[in-house]
Amino acid sequence: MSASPSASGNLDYSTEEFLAVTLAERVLDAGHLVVGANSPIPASAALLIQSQSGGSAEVTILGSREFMQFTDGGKELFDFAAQGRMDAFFVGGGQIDGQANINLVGIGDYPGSKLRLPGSFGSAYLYHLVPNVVLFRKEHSRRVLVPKVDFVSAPGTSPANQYRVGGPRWLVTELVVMEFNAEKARFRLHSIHPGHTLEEVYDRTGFEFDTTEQPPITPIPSADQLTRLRGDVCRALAPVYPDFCQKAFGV
Amino acid sequence: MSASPSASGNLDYSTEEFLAVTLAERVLDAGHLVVGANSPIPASAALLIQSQSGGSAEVTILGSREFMQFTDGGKELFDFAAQGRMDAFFVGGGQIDGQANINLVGIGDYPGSKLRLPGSFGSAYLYHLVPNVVLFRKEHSRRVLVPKVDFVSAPGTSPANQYRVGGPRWLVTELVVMEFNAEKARFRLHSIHPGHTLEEVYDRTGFEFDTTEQPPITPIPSADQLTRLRGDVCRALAPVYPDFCQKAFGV
Amino acid sequence: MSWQPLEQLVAQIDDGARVAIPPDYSGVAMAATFALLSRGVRDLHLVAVPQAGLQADLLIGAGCVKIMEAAGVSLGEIGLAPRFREWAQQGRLQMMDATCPAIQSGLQAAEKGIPFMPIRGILGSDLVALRDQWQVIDNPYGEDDPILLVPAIRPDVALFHAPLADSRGNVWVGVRRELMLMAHASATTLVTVEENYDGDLLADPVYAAGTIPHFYITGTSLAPGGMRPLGFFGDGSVTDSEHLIRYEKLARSEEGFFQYLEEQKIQLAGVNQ
Amino acid sequence: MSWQPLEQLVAQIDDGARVAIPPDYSGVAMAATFALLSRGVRDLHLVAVPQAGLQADLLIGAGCVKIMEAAGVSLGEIGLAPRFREWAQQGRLQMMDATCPAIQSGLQAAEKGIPFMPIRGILGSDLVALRDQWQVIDNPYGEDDPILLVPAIRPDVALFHAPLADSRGNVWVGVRRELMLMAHASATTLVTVEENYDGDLLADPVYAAGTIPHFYITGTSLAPGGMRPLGFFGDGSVTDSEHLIRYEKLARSEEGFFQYLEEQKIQLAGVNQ
Repeated sequence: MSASPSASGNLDYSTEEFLAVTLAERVLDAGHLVVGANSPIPASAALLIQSQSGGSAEVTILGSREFMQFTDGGKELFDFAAQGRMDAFFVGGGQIDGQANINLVGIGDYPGSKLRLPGSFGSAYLYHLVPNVVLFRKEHSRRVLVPKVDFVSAPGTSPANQYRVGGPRWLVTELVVMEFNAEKARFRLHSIHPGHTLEEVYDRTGFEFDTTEQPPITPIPSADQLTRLRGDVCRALAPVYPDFCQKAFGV
Repeated sequence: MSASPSASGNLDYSTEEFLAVTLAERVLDAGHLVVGANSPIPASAALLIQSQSGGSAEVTILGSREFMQFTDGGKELFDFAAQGRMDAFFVGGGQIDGQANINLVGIGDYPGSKLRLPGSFGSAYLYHLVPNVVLFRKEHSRRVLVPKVDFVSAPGTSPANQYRVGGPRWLVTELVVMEFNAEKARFRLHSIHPGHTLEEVYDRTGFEFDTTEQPPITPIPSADQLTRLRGDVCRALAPVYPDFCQKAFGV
Repeated sequence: MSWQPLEQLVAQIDDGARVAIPPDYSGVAMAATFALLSRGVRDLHLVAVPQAGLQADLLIGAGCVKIMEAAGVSLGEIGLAPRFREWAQQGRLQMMDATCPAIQSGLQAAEKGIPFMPIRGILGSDLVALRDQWQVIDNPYGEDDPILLVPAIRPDVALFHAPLADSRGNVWVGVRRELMLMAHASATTLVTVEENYDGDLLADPVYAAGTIPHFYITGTSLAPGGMRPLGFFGDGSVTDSEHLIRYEKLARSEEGFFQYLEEQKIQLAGVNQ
Repeated sequence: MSWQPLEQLVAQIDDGARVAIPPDYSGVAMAATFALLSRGVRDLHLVAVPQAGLQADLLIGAGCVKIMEAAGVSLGEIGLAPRFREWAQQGRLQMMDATCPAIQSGLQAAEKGIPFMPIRGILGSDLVALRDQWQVIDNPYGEDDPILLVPAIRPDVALFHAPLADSRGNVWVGVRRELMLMAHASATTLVTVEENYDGDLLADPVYAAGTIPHFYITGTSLAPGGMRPLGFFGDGSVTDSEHLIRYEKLARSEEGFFQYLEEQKIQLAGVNQ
């Protein structure tokens, strides 16, 4: 994509920049964004929002020194979310299914999994409590996007009587943006990234989803967004992810 | 008592010193003693134990700066007790009854009390969780030591099925030491302070208690105890209670 | 966030607000309290964390308090809190009598976003019957093992005085972490501050350990001496005992209480007497 | 209390002990772990607070671990934890899969001496069915409102590496208060320490704010660099990525894992292979 993005004007941008901007568009109004460890692209998105907000948006990046402003130990992040202070959170998933269930525990039957993954971390909790959870998994394949996850680390929806103030709203991959409809418990294709087709999306998605016949194309980064990414965001992120910054922002 | 204690040898001591020693004898084996705010005599007792232990006994004095070693806020004291780390605690009571129920809330019918007292503070909790709670009320009168308290801030005993790892063990007043028998839910007269009689105790106590016909006399302070009180204890306590130290220890 | 004048700070405390206040040894915002008295705030629900003293007594005596939730109200070694005592005895105050750890646990439940917290002890105290919202259940992890539940306490406002804050609104409280708990549990946190910290409290790992991050703080006002006449852990100052002894004496009567206020040059707006 | 040699420190960890360990970013006692490996400790129940990495993988690979309680085990950006992965896949490890806040709440319940703690979220996760001790009750403060309870987690030992301790055994952990929670919740707390603090950490109000008082601490050993090859919040050092990359590669096979141990000059006592 970085060579000649099909829908671009004169702008040249990297895949990482495109995805960061696409993620950022999902969380425009968030006052406090939290990014998990080892997640440079979501971190870039969060810092882009912070830059666009003139600094008023707060960003917490787990595992970083610079963007970790908690002072009450490991529990604070979760208490903070339960207090309703966390607006947006990015999370991945070894498997994601069409009901937005996510699996971070293992592929195959538990416990003798075919592939044991690290574990659910905070997902089982934050998935219920953060109003805008954005699923981000770069790989778009039938291996990842499955009809039914082998293990539910965190459920996409809950019965009406269960206390739930948050949940998945968006899924962003290297191919698409999907919006999750909790009432229908289904994803709807929101846009396809430049250079890809609906057929390709069907081909590489293991679950059913709603779509129009001609879904929109995901907007490409604006000049302003690229300037911020290569300036503010890169400066902020370089101490945390030096290698990533060089690759993503070319600086 | 300070002029010529009836059972004394050549030792001269103040009432405060006598009571501090008498309290200390109740908590000889405590590894960590906790004293409430505004309680200089129990504080002296705790620091005497610390001095006798060669410094290994820990003393926490609520409301002091010097003897407050907690670092996790107001809740820590209570968590600490529930963890089983607090061995002994001194507590008073507006009323104390023969079942060792204590009342720190008010005299008369709640809420329109005849005399509203400050409140239960931590007593309702610590009374259940600290193995050796020592009741200390200097005034020994039928006004304080009543047949039945008007309000139970904390109960002396609990039904067998209730979780209870602590409770009142001793009552010390200006007149006596009583030991509490939780199974019988009754006090037993342990000793009478020098110069007082069993008749006087009956006369001034509002509840029934067990006793032998000739209860022992409470031992007076030893020379070593007085040296420690006027040395180690006084030095430690002077910053917290300067007026008290001058009065009690004459230094 | 940035510094704001004291009047602006206390203007954020509405009539009827549930306000969490610290004990006398932990940074009481007295200057803010005097400002509240002057404003004539009404119908406060004070939550003492877990006990209160002069601050509560003043607000009660001036008719600002409807509900008093506390494990204890007194002037410490000075004696009973005279206005509290009289109002309580006359039934003019809705008392929510508690015990210290029940208030701490209620705030921790709010901090954790859970509806209740179990707590040991307390059973058999008359407090249990008084407090409708305290429930006894059978411990699901035991057998025939009753245990008390206390509901979350979610104050509208936490109000206290702290030693240091920086211009981002980070507030240093050191070991006085009940202040941090109050901030986590409350919807709004208003802080008067002894001294400006020139720099970022969170950037220094030693100061950071005792700092409430700015995103819990609604407003800060620079108010040196804002705890007087009470003592302060921040500068090691002790309570002005003579002041409190005089207060205790005067405030035994309503007339004396208003004489005290006059002496302190506190003008009450619309006293509800 | 006073300083003790590392061997004496780890000698207090019995076979079968339930040992709480911090995440990789929060002071992992690697030197103590190497000593445990050499001693050939067995049947540990590791409680990751709330996740683990190299430390757990080494202990698992050497056959020291019977039960693994964690919200996640991985080498972070380096990749999956290879020995954990293989042992889990082969069913050789009793897994107690959790989610981060459930472990924090379990430790807080132990800290508070209560049998359980309610926690929001999690319902609908397959974790709930896996964990016998997790119970769903109807919120007594709601209506038709199911809520999860998790039982207290009371480790026998908390083991970690801290930046500073003084000769009384006070341990400074700064903002890394999960270490303080571990100490409060555990019967025994063993700490390797980067540097001696000359003085009393509790006497300085700024240091005190980040200090675990000595009466929670069972033993301290001076072990500069005792977190290597992991990074450390105390001195700002970062993980030796090359070391971990090599480990990850070698430890994909059992043979490679033992080759790694040999390279690190770790002699295993009585390997249970």
